[in-house]
Amino acid sequence: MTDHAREQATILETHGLTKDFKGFTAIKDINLSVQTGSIHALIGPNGAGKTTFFNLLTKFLKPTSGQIIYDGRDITHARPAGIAQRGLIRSFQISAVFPHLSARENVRIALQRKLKVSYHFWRPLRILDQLNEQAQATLEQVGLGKFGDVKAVELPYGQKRALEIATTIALEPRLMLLDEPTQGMSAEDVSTVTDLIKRVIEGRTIVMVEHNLNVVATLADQITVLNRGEILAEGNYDEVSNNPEVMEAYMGTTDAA
Amino acid sequence: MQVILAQALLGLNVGVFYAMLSLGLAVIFGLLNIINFAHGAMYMLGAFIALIGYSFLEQWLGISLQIGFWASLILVPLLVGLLGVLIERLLLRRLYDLDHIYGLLLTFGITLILQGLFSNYFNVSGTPYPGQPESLSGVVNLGFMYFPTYRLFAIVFSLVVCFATWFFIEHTKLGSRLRAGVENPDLTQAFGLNVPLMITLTFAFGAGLAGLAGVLAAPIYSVSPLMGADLIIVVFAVVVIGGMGSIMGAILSGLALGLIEGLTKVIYPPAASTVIFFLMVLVLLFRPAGLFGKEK
Amino acid sequence: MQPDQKPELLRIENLHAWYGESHILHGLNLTLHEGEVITLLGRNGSGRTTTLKAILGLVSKRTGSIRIQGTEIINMPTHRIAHVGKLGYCPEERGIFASLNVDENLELPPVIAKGGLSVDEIYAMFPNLKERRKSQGSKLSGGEQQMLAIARILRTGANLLLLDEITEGLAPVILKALDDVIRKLREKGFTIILVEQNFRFAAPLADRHYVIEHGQVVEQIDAADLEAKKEQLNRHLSV
Amino acid sequence: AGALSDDKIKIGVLSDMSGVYKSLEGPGAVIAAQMAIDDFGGSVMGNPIEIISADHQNKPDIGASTAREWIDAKEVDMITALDNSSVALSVQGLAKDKKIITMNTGAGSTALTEEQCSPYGIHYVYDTHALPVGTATAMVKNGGKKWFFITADYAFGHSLRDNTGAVVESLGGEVVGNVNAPLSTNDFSSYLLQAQSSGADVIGLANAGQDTVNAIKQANQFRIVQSGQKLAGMLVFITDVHSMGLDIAQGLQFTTAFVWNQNEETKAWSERFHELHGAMPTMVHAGVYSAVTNYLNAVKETGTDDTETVRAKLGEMTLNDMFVKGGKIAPNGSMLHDMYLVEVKKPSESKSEWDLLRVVSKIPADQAYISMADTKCSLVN
Amino acid sequence: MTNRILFILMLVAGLTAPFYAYPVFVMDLLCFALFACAFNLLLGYAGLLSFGHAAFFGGAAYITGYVTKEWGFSPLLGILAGTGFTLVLGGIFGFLAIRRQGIYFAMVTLALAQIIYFMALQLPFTGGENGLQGIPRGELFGFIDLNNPLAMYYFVFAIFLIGFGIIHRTIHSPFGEVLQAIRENESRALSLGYDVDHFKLLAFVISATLAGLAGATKAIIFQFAALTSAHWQTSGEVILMTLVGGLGTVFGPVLGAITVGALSHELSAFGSWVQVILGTIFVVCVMTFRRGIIGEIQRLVSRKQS
Ligand SMILES: Nc1ncnc2c1ncn2[C@@H]1O[C@H](COP(=O)(O)OP(=O)(O)OP(=O)(O)O)[C@@H](O)[C@H]1O
Ligand SMILES: Nc1ncnc2c1ncn2[C@@H]1O[C@H](COP(=O)(O)OP(=O)(O)OP(=O)(O)O)[C@@H](O)[C@H]1O
Ligand SMILES: [Mg+2]
Ligand SMILES: [Mg+2]
Repeated sequence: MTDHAREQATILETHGLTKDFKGFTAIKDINLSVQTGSIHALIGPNGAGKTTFFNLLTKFLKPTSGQIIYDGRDITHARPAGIAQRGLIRSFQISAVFPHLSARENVRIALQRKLKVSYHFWRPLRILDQLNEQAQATLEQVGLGKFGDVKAVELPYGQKRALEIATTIALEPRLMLLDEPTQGMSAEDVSTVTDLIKRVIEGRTIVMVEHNLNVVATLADQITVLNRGEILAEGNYDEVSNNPEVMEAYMGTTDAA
Repeated sequence: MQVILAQALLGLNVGVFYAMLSLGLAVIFGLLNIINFAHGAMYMLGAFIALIGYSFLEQWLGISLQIGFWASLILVPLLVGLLGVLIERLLLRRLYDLDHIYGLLLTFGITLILQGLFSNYFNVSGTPYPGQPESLSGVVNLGFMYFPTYRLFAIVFSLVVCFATWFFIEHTKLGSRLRAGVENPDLTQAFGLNVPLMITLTFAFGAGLAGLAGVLAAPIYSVSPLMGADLIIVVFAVVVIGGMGSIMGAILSGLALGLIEGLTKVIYPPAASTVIFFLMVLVLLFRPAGLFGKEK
Repeated sequence: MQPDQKPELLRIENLHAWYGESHILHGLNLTLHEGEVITLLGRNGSGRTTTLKAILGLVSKRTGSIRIQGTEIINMPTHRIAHVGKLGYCPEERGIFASLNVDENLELPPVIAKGGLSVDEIYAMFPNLKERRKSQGSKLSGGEQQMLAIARILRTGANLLLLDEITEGLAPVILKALDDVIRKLREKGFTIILVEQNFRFAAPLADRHYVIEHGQVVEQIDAADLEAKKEQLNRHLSV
Repeated sequence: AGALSDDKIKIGVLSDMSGVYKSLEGPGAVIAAQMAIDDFGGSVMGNPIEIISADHQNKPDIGASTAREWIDAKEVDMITALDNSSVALSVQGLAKDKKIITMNTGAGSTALTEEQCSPYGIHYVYDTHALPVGTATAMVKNGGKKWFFITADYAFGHSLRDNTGAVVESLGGEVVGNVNAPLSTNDFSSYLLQAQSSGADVIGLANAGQDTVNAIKQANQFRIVQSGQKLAGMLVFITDVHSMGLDIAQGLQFTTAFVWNQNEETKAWSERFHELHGAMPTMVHAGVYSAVTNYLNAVKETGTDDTETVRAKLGEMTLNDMFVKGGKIAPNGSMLHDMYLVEVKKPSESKSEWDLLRVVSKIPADQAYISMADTKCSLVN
Repeated sequence: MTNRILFILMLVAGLTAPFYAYPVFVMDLLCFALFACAFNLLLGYAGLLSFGHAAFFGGAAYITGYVTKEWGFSPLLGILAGTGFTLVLGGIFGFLAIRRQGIYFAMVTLALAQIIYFMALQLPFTGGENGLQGIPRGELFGFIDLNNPLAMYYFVFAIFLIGFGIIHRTIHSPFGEVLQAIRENESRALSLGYDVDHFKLLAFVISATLAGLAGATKAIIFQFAALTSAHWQTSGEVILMTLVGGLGTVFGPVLGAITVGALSHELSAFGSWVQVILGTIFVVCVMTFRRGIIGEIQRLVSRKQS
C-alpha cells in the first residue's frame, strides 16, 4: 500500500498517545488507527481509559504526550471547536441536548453553522427558517419527525439520545465519536439506536465506546480492547471475544463467552 | 531603606488581614463551593461586636458591663461563627443544588443588610475602638522606626492563626475528614460522618475567622460599616491571584500582596490601590488558574 | 424458614426509591440474617446499586420500611444509619479519596462499634496495601483501590457489609485474593450483601441469591437450589 | 402672601448625615436650622417656613441630583449646609443655573467665591483662605519652616493645601512634600511615615473631621510628635477635639469662626443646642443658625422670596447675631467676618467636658478673607 | 404575543411619563432600565455573571462628559464616544474575564472594575471625588436645545428604545440562538463546532457597550459623571434590578429597574435602611423568587394555559 493510499484508508491515527493525571497514567502510549468508513468500537473494563481517550481525541483534555492525526493533519494541538468544524464530532456519555430548545431548534443549531451567520446578532431569527426543512428531514431520519416542536427536556430518554444523534449527523460529520450510545437504555431503545447507527453510517466513520457487547457484536467492524490505559487486543468481534486475555480482563471468564 | 523597611512592615500588617480573609474564603470555598461575599461584612461585624461590647453595652443595656479586648478575641469569633451557622443552616443550605452564582448573590444581599444596619447606627467613616489593652499600648523601637506594639501583636497573632489553620486542615484527622467530605460527600456520610454538620461548622469557622480578623483590626483602624466592603474586593483579587487550590496558597498570596501593596506606596503611591488588580490581570494572562491553583 | 436460623438482621419491605423524578425501586422486599452472605443479581440498571444506596439514604427519596435489628431507619439521615446499623459500604466506583493517602483513607471512616479489625490485622490481610501506605489514593492500581475500599470498612467495627461490584475490572489474581478475603470475613461472622455481575465469583460464596429486575425482587434462590434453578437464572441474567 | 412664589418658605438642609462630616454638621445642622425658624416665629408674613433635609453622602452627584429635585419639584427656596466642597461646588453651580440661593456653611474651598463664584452663592462660615492665615502664620513664626502635607484628595483638601502652602511660602517657609489620602481614610500610618521621613518640621493635615482625628491619633501611636515633628490640623472642629480627648489634642492650634463659650450670648445659644443635640455646636452649626436667621430677615424685609431681591438685600445688610458681629456679604458671596486662632487646653486647664479651647488671638475679617481687590471672581471686576 | 402587548404598554407609558412624573427621575430610570437590559443579555442569556458592569456604566459617563465639556463635542457625538470607549473596554475585560468560569468570572469582573473605579478616582481628567461637573447638555443635531426638559426626555427615551431594540434583536438572532445553546450545554455547543469563548466575548462586548450607552446618556442628563456610577455597589444594584424583574426575560430588567429605582427613591429619606431593604429583597429573590416578577407571571400564565 502506498503512503497516499494508507492516508486515504485511515481517517484517524494516534501515535504514542499518553495522558497523566498527576502521576496516574490513565492512557499509556496508545497507537490506534481507524479505517475510513468503518465502525470502530472501544471496549474495556471500567477505568480502562476509554472516556479519557475520547476526551483526548475531542480536545476536552490535553494529551501529556503523543500525536493525533485526523484526515492526514496533526490535530494534537487544535482547538475543540476547530476540529468539530473539520467534521470530527462527538456525543457524550451523559445525554447532551439543549434542554429548553425544541427538537427542531436543537438540530437547527447544528445546521446553522454552515450558514455562517452565527455571529450576526443584528439579523432576525427568521433567516434560520430556511433550515427548517432540512432540520425536519434530519429528525425524520432518526424517527423524531413528529416531535419537532417538543422541547428536548420533555422527550423520553431514548428519544433524547436519538435527538442527540440527529444533531450530530446534521453537522454531516466525517468521523463521529459516540460515547456509550446505548447506556441506560431499555432493550427496545437499544435496538432503535443500533438501527439508527446502521442507517447513518453511510459515508461516515464511527468510533464508539460501548459496554453492551450485543451492540458491539452487531455494529462493530473493528474492536480495540483497552485495559489500564493500554491496548489489550484488537480485531473483529470473533477475534477479540476469543482472545483469552480479553476474556480474563474484560469478561471475567476463562471460557469462551 | 528605612522607609522601605517601615512600609514593608506596614504592608505585612495589611497582608495578615488579606491572608486571614482569603484563608477564610478558601476554607469556605473548598467545602461549599461558594464564594462568601459576606466575608467582608463578617469582618466588619467582628469589629463592631468588639466595639459594642466595649463601648456601648453599658449605655444600651443600662447595666454596667464592658467586654474587654481579650474576651472579645474569644467571644466575637464565636458570635460571628454563630451567625455563620444561621446563614448556612437557614439560607445557603437550600442553594447547594443551584448554580453557584446564587450563593454569591445571597451573600451579597446579606452584605448589604449588615452594612446598612450598621450604617444606621454608626458613622460610616468610623468609630474608634478604645479597648486596646494596656499591655499592648506601647511602642517598640525597631531601630529604623517606632512600631506600635499592638500592630506587632496583630501580625504575629494572625500568622499563628493562619498557620494553625493550615496545619489543622492539612495535617489532622479532622482535616482529612473535611477534605474527604469535599471530595465525596455522599460516601463520607455513608461512613457515618455528619457531613452537613461539617459543612455548617466549616462555614462557621470561616466566618469566625473573619470575625476574629475584625476584632484584631478594630484597635488599628476605626470601626466602620464599610471597612469590610473596601477590603473584600481586594481579597477577591488576592484569591484570583493565588488560586483556590490550597490553603497555604491563600495565606502566602495574602501576605505577599500586602507587602507588595506596602512597597508600592513608597515607589509609586498612586498605584498602591490598584497594584493588586493589575497583578491579577497579569496572572490571568499568564497563569489563568492562579499561582497556586490547580490546572483544570 | 428453618428454625435453627440466626436472628434476623435486616428486613426490607416494600422499598421504593427515586433519583429526582425517576422512580427506580418499585417495592423491593428482602430479609437477611446474621452471618449470612447474599448476592443481588440482575442486569445492568436493574436497581442493585440503588438498593444499597437506598439502605444508606443516598437516594433523593425513599419510602417503605428498612429495619436493622428491628430499628426503623427509613427516615434517618445518612450519617446516622452507619452507626445505628453498624454498616460498612464499599461503593461501586470504589470511592477512594484521591487527596488522601492509603493510611488516611484507611483511618477516615469513624469507628462505629467495637470489634473492628486493627490496622495491623488489616495490613496483615492485605500485604500489598502495607507496601503503599503513604501513596496517594489516586495513584493506586485498580486492584489496590478495591482492596483499600474493603479494608477501610473492616476497621470500623461494622458487621453488615454492603459490597458493590467489588470484582469489576480486576485481574483474576486479584479476584482470587478477594475470594479469600470474603471467605475469611464470612468465617469471622460478618454479614454481607454482595452486588455482583460476576456470578462465577459470587455463586460459591453466597447462602442465597436475589434476582432483581426493574427494582423488584423477581427470584430468590438458595445456594442449595442453585443447580436446579440454573435455567431460570440464565433467563433472568442473559445479556 | 402674594409675594411669595408658593405660599411658603422651604429651606433645604443638604448635609453629610452619615459620613466623615456627620458630627461637624449633619443632623446638628437640621436642629440649628429649626432653632432659627422657631426663634423667628415659625412663619414669615403668615406663610409657614419648612425644612427639608437629605444626606448627600459626600457624593457630589447625589448632592446635585437631590438639589435638582428639590428645586424642580419641591419648591425649595434656599439650600444650606453643603459641608463638602465637591458637593457645594456642584450644588452651587446647579443653583446658579436655576437661580436659587445657596448659603454654604460647611464647605471650605475658596473656588466657591473665586473661580466658580455665583451671584446666588454665599459662603458663610470659613474658607480655605481664612483657615491657614491664623494657624500657618503662627506655626511658621514658631520655627516650623518645612512643611509636609497630608491632603484629603478632593476639592477642599487641594484648596486648603494650596492656600496653606502659599501662606507658608509667603512667610519664608518651604513645602517639602505632599501626599494625597482618599477621603475617609482609615489608616494613615503609611502617609505619616512618609511625612516623617521627609524631614519636615510640620506635618500639615489638609483634611477635616474624622480624617483629621484619625491622622492625629495614629501620629500619636507612631510617636511622630515625640520624635520632634509638629502636627498642624488646618481645619479642626470642637467635636474633633472632643473625640480625640485632651491627652492627645492638647496644644494643638487651629483657626475657627466660633467658640461656644466665648461670651454669654454664644453660651446661652450653645447650651440650648446641646440640650437638643447632645453635643456642643461646631462653628458650622452656629453658622447654619445665623445663615437661616439672616435669610429669613431678608425675606421679611423685602417681602418676597424672589432670589435676586433677597440676595441684593443680604448684600446690603450688616449681620449681627450671636455667631457674627458686623459681618458683610461681599459681592463674590464671601461672608466677611472675624476669625479666631485657638489652642486646645491642657487636661488640667479644662473645667468641663466641653471646655476645650482657649482663644489665642483674633484674626480680623480683612486679613482672613480675600479682599475684593484681589478676588478672581468674575462678578466683582 | 404577550411581549407585543408589553411593548406597547411600555411605549405608551414612556411617551406619556413626563406629563405625570418628574422627568429627570424618569430619565434616570430609563438609563438604569437600559443598563439592566444590557446586563441581562449577559447573565440571562449567556449565563455569565458580571460583577463589574459599573465600570462600563461609569467609564462611559466620564468619557462622554470629558469630550463634551472639554472638547466641545455635541451630546450625540459625546454619547457615541463614551459608548465607543466601553466597546473597547468591554473587549479587554471580556478577553481577560472569560478565562475563568462561574464564580471566578464574577470575581474577576469585580476586580477589573475596581481598576476603573480607582482610575476614575485618580486620573487628572476625572476630577476625582469631585467628579466631572458641569457637563453641557448642548444641542441635538445643532438645533434642538436639550436644556428643554421635554426635548431631553424624548432624546433619552429614543436612546432607550434603540438600546432596547438592539438587545431584543440580539436575543432573537442567530447569534442569540447559539448563545442560548451555550448557556444550556456549553460542552455540547463546543463539540458542535462553536467557538464558545468567541460567542461569550461578543456577548460581553455587546452588553458592555450598551451598559456604556446607558452611562453616557446619564452623564448628559445629570450633567455629571461621578464615582457612584463606577462603584461596585452600582454593579450590585443592576444585578438586583435584573433579578427582581426576571432574569432572562425581555421586559424583566425594565420592570426591575423601575421597581428598584422607585423604591430607592421613595425610601431615600430612610437613609441606610434603603440598603437593608435592598439587601433583604436580594435575599428573598435568591431564596424564593428566582424567576423575578416577569418570570413568575410567565409561569402563572403558562400554568393556566396548560
Ligand atoms: N480528571 C482526572 N483526574 C485523575 N484521574 C482521572 C481523571 N479522569 C479519569 N481519571 C482516571 O483515569 C482512569 C480512566 O478513566 P476513564 O474515565 O477514561 O475510564 P473509562 O474507560 O471510560 O471507564 P468507564 O467504563 O467507567 O466509563 C480512571 O482510573 C480514572 O480514575
Ligand atoms: N444518580 C442517578 N440519577 C438518576 N438515575 C440514576 C442515578 N443512578 C442510577 N440511575 C438509574 O437507576 C437505574 C438503576 O441503577 P443501578 O445503579 O441501581 O443499577 P445496577 O443494577 O446497579 O446496575 P449497574 O451497576 O450494573 O449499572 C438505572 O436505570 C440508572 O440509569
Ligand atoms: Mg467512561
Ligand atoms: Mg450497580
